[in-house]
Amino acid sequence: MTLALETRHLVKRFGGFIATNDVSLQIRQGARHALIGPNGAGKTTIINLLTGVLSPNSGEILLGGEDITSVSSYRRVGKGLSRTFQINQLFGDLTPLDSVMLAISERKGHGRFAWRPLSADREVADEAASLLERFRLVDVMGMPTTLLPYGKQRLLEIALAIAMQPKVLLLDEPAAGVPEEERHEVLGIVRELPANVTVVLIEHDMDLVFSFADRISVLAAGAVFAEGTVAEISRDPQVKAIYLGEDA
Amino acid sequence: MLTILFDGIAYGMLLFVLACGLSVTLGLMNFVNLAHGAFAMAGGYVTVIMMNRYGISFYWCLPAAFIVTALAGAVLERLLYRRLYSASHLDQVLFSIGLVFMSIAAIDYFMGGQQQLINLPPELSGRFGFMGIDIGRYRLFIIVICAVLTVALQLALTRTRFGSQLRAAVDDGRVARGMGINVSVIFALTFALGSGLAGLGGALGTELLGLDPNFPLKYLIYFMIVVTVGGTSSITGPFIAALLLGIADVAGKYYVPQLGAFIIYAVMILVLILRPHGLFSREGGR
Amino acid sequence: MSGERNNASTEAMELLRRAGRWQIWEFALWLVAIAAIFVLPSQMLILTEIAILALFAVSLDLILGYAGIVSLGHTAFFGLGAYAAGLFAVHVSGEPVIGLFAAGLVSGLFGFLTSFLVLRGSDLTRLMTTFGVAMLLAELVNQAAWLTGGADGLSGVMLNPILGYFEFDLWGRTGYIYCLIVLIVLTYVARRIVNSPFGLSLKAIKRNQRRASMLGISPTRRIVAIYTVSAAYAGIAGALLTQTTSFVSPDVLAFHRSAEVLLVLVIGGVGYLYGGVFGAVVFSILRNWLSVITPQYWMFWIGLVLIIIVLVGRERLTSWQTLLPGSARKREARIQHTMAEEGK
Amino acid sequence: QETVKIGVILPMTGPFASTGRQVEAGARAYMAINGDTVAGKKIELVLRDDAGTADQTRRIAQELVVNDGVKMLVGFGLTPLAMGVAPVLNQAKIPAIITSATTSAIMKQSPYFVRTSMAGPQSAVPVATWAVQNNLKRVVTLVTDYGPGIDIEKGFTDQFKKDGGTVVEALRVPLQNPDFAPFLQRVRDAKPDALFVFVPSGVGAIFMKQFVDRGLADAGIKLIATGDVTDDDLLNGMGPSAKGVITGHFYSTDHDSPENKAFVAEVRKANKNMRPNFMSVGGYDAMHVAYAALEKTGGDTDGTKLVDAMKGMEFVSPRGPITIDPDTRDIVQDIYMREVKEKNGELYNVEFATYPDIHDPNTAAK
Amino acid sequence: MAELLRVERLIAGYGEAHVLAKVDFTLEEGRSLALLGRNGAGKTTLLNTIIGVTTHHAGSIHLQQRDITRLRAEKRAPLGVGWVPQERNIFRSLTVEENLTASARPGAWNVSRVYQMFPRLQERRRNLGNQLSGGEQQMLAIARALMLNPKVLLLDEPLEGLAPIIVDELLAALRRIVTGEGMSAIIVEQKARKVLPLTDEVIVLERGAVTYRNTSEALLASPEILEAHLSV
Ligand SMILES: Nc1ncnc2c1ncn2[C@@H]1O[C@H](COP(=O)(O)OP(=O)(O)OP(=O)(O)O)[C@@H](O)[C@H]1O
Ligand SMILES: Nc1ncnc2c1ncn2[C@@H]1O[C@H](COP(=O)(O)OP(=O)(O)OP(=O)(O)O)[C@@H](O)[C@H]1O
Ligand SMILES: CC(C)C[C@H](N)C(=O)O
Ligand SMILES: [Mg+2]
Ligand SMILES: [Mg+2]
Repeated sequence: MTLALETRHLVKRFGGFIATNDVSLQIRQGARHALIGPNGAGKTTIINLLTGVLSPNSGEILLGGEDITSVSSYRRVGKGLSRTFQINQLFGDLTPLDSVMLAISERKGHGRFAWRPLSADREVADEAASLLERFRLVDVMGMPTTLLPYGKQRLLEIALAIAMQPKVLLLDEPAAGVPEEERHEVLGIVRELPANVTVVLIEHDMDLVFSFADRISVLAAGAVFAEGTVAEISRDPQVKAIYLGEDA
Repeated sequence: MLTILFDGIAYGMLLFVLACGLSVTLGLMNFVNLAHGAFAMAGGYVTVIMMNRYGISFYWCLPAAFIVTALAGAVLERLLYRRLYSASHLDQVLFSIGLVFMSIAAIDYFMGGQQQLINLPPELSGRFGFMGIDIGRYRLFIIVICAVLTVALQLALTRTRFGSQLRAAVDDGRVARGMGINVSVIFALTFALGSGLAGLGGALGTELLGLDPNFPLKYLIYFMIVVTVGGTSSITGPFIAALLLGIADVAGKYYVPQLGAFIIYAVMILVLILRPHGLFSREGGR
Repeated sequence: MSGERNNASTEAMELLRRAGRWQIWEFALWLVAIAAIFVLPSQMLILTEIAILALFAVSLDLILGYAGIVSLGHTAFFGLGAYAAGLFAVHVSGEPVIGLFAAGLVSGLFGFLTSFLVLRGSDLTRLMTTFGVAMLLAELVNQAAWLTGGADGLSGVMLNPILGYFEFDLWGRTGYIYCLIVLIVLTYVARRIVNSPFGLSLKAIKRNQRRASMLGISPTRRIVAIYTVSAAYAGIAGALLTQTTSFVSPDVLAFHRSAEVLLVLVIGGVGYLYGGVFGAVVFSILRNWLSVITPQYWMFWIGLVLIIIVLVGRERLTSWQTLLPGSARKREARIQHTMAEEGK
Repeated sequence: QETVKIGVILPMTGPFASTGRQVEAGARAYMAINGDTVAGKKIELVLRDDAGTADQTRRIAQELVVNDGVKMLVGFGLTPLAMGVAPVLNQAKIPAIITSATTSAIMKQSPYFVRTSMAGPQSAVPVATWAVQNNLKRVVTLVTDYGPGIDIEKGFTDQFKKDGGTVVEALRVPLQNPDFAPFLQRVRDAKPDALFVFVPSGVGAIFMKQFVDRGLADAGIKLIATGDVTDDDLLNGMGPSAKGVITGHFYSTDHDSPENKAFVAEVRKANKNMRPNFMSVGGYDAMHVAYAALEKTGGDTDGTKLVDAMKGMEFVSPRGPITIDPDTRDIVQDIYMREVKEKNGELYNVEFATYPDIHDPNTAAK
Repeated sequence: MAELLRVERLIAGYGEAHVLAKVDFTLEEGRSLALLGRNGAGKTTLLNTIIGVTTHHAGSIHLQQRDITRLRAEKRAPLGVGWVPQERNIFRSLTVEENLTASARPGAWNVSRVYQMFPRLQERRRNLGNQLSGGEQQMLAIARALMLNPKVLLLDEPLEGLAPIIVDELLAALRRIVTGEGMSAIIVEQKARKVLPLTDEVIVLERGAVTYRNTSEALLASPEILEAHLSV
């Protein structure tokens, strides 16, 4: 089993508060791994550590076996790590088309081209168009992003991460704000990614988690609380007590 | 040696007294009010007119300068400034520079272009020795006023509900309104306070800096340096920054006069390299 | 289905092409500028000044309008270029075009070296660090009197005819043509840059740096790159000033120039390159006109105009563009209109 | 009747606006007193503001010459502004009369420059001589760190050393400097007999206050200065602390002569009772030089002829007798030592000694 | 039962753009309303218009018979409107506690009561607003609205980002508040099935207009209608 992503004894403190407490995760290549846990358990913090938005106080992060703990965040992207943000991080008044064009041309390393017009890149444009189509954004692709309804912005957020064709994709509550009917569709697109792409999903919608994930880690108070298959976790009384409640 | 320290502190406090109004409008309200100096100048001219034309005591001029400029600030806020809270910083720059230009020309027209000078009451001029330090009376006066102002403002803005409503209004005015916070009244009051402080600063600064129509542009940069180095999320930040800059500048000019002009800028750049958001920035604040 | 895909990508191509397409008013602008050579022979000097200021503002727009970096010290590069061109003419060669390149190189290098100062921090921080750099440079020039002539300025700048053929004349005709050509060429280059993938990445960095790095963009490198280019542009503008006035004094580094170029750019509007050009035209003509009418109080009227511009809304003043066919703004307007229609 | 236009380029706005205002007042006073016609020509002033920016000065000069057809230029508030125009003058061959800028170097830039203000060090030289004569042998100098300041420092120091004095320390203050505390403290620590000062006029008033406030006078340090520090325009506002300050300069509002009385009265009348200062008289005399030159050429406005006419000109100005040196085209004038005294409830620089026919020491030496 | 909120022929939007097209509905005291509709249907816009932060074009809004259509936003909250914005909009430079108290009004809900409801907030009460996790921000936004002690709560997707166990608790608490304390609520939610059991009535928006209105029970009982109105 090859590990796509691994953390070893990861610790992150904010002042006196320990947000990530000695977390060691192992996520194998091609996994559909879910990260769940109560609010404030430290899920987003882990994603931020993985992508280099935050740097850990101690511990290591390995991507495909390579230590990337002190690699800057944009380089991690180059190594195949991509993510969405829990709270949309989009480009204000740029259009969805521009945003997607940007992601694709950066992936292809065209971002350094300062002389070639954007419109000369037929290939990139084709790919952008088909991606926008998959996310039902074609009709709004020329509008400033800020004017889109929240749900559409959410879709664009995910589309950008996928445009990077990552080896490891980290999704932080991708479905929040996406209408119920489209949620499965969105995760459908994610599921259709090639089998060797690793996906880590944070989500509070248990229907989605259970239908999507093959393995689940439960986080509580910064530490790994439980780990197992969907069946194991969904039956675990302790997980029910702190997180799932009676419904599940 | 200690005299230099004292002078440095006094100079720092002079900078602070001029800048603290700006740390209210720019720092707390997040409005790039480059016309701050115009309000300070107004305070200065109020003092000059009261003292030189009507012979009123300097001590009455200080509250008068505060009140007159605060009122002027309130009026301008109602008429003009409030339309620009949601505008971009660049528009605010354009607008407030426009005001500066107008104020310069208007003062030139009404008061003439020459330096205006005032003569302080005798108990504030001169100096006395204290434990071997040579203390200028007026400088001490400024230091005391600054200390009092800083404590009062800091408490008012962090410990009161008004303070948190103000910060809420600045963070997100639309939602603050939705929460029933009367954003426009809060802004008007705060703006008046900032303008009043500017006026007070102008009144206090006239003696040491002189006063001419070009005042708002001449000292603009000093206000900005203090606020930037201090950070925009508190009053104590600019206070400490002003102290630091004042001492560094005076000591630098005293010990290495050849480098006189470089010091204040070099200190500023250094601080900003080390702490890009100023000396005191609440993490996560603006 | 494949037909639809084709539709989407054709539409996308169309949108992309439109964004970079030359507009009629762009041609018109340059035609007017060229026609001025023949129509307004007595106004060459002010036009020269406008062209230089416009280039300076375009250079600021590259960092402010595209990468979102505000600067209150952009004149550091302008002034450095001015001095570089002056010293080059005094000590190396009086050939203007080579001097121009030299000045651009020197300023660009200095921009590269100081770019790390603008990488972090808020707008205010950047405003003040750039300002500080300019002030330090100004002081340095003042102190290094043996090289720069100190506060008296650098005199004795003699220039050869441009490329050996065109001599600078008292009427300023050669000077204007020279500056205009440089302006047109450099604006064209800037236009290419901002419409490229690189330019797009700058726009993204300006709007959301954190997200941009999550798309694998190194904000640092991109900012350093554009800052360097912008500095070189400013340096060339400064060199033009030296070459057309054959004199440099420390006020090329003075604060008011940084402030003025910022004003000019903001008046014209940031982020579309021509803002600097329009701003320069409007501001210079206005100031010149007012200061002839009332030499002592023109500032009052300029101030009033600035306030009115802000209050009325620059958008409304520049909305004439929507009247022209095929412009980007018109498209936006149309989209908003359609949205409104759908809402009903 | 033919009109001769004279372009007046001054900083009317910005930090040096008061220079512009004074020079303009002086020039207009001359025309008010002497009428606007000379040699059958009507004189018209075209006033333009350069805001103290060199490239503006140059552009305006060029435009005035090319578009407005002015025959002479007058003004130039600051050294670099004058420097910037030199190439225009050389190309257009028209005279420019400098009313304010003071450095020595300007005059060499163009044979069309003529100066009616002063060469900076002129007033410093007699101050040095006077100081030694009055037993002020150890002196600290303090000047503003820019061209004119450095010229004056040099002029003073050269003469002072020659006369046997010692300069204990030479301080230079940045142009933008709100607080003199550290410099004054240094002066205090050096314990000289006297402090020699040059700062531009507006700053001078603030300097004076801080000097007194720091108790330097009480510590036995005498203040000697060029007249910029006790600028007539501002002197009254400085209050009693200015009393007793000794300065050397070429003009005082208080100068006792009929020419001056008429001049002062005219300026006061036309400008809300403003006192003319040394800049004003520069403007006044510039107009005199222009009128006299036209008179001499019989109305011929050829630039070279005009300049030639100006060379060697001698006349009595409100400040006293002056000459335009035919070689350097610079002014040669008397420098007065003055003391600030109260007269009729107002403060004046009262002249008490005259040093006649002072040349610019920096150029005269060569 | 007394009428609390009445919206009549409301047209509103952003700037010149119209988003709402003649929306009508009434809400009675102590009742709750589910507001459903697809992406971009105008749900958020409707809530924002009631709170007063959009551009009003035509129509009217009455709160307890009082016309508040032209009232400025800051005057509406004191009359009893509490708002949980879709994007939470926590005041970032205020601490959790300051967020709660800055706009609070006296009433049944106070700091200790909301802390009881969301113990997590008490633990983080000295944290700045923008240093909270997504779910914590959501809790804070709800708590902040409760601290206004409003007559009607406008909740824009309040369940988003909350842990399942918290969602259950919150829904239970909302039911208690609405039935027990007479506070009314309008809830926007993507997952209709979650909120319908809690609410009394439901309206569905489509392109800014009301296309369906019924009791929640009725809608729950007829899944095919739900399907028709909400699926893509
Ligand atoms: N910059 C910071 N300073 C202090 N505390 C912080 C900071 N950032 C996050 N925290 C705290 O760390 C904890 C973990 O936050 P994180 O965002 O990782 O939670 P989460 O598991 O993603 O929760 P949710 O499901 O609500 O999104 C929270 O309690 C939060 O308040
Ligand atoms: N600030 C704005 N300016 C202009 N139009 C806007 C703005 N915000 C939203 N819109 C438009 O208003 C319409 C309705 O948006 P609204 O946010 O009310 O929908 P919603 O029903 O809340 O959607 P969601 O389920 O995605 O939250 C959309 O077409 C959107 O594009
Ligand atoms: C008016 C004065 C300040 C002018 C100054 N002496 C100069 O020559 O630059
Ligand atoms: Mg989270
Ligand atoms: Mg919504």
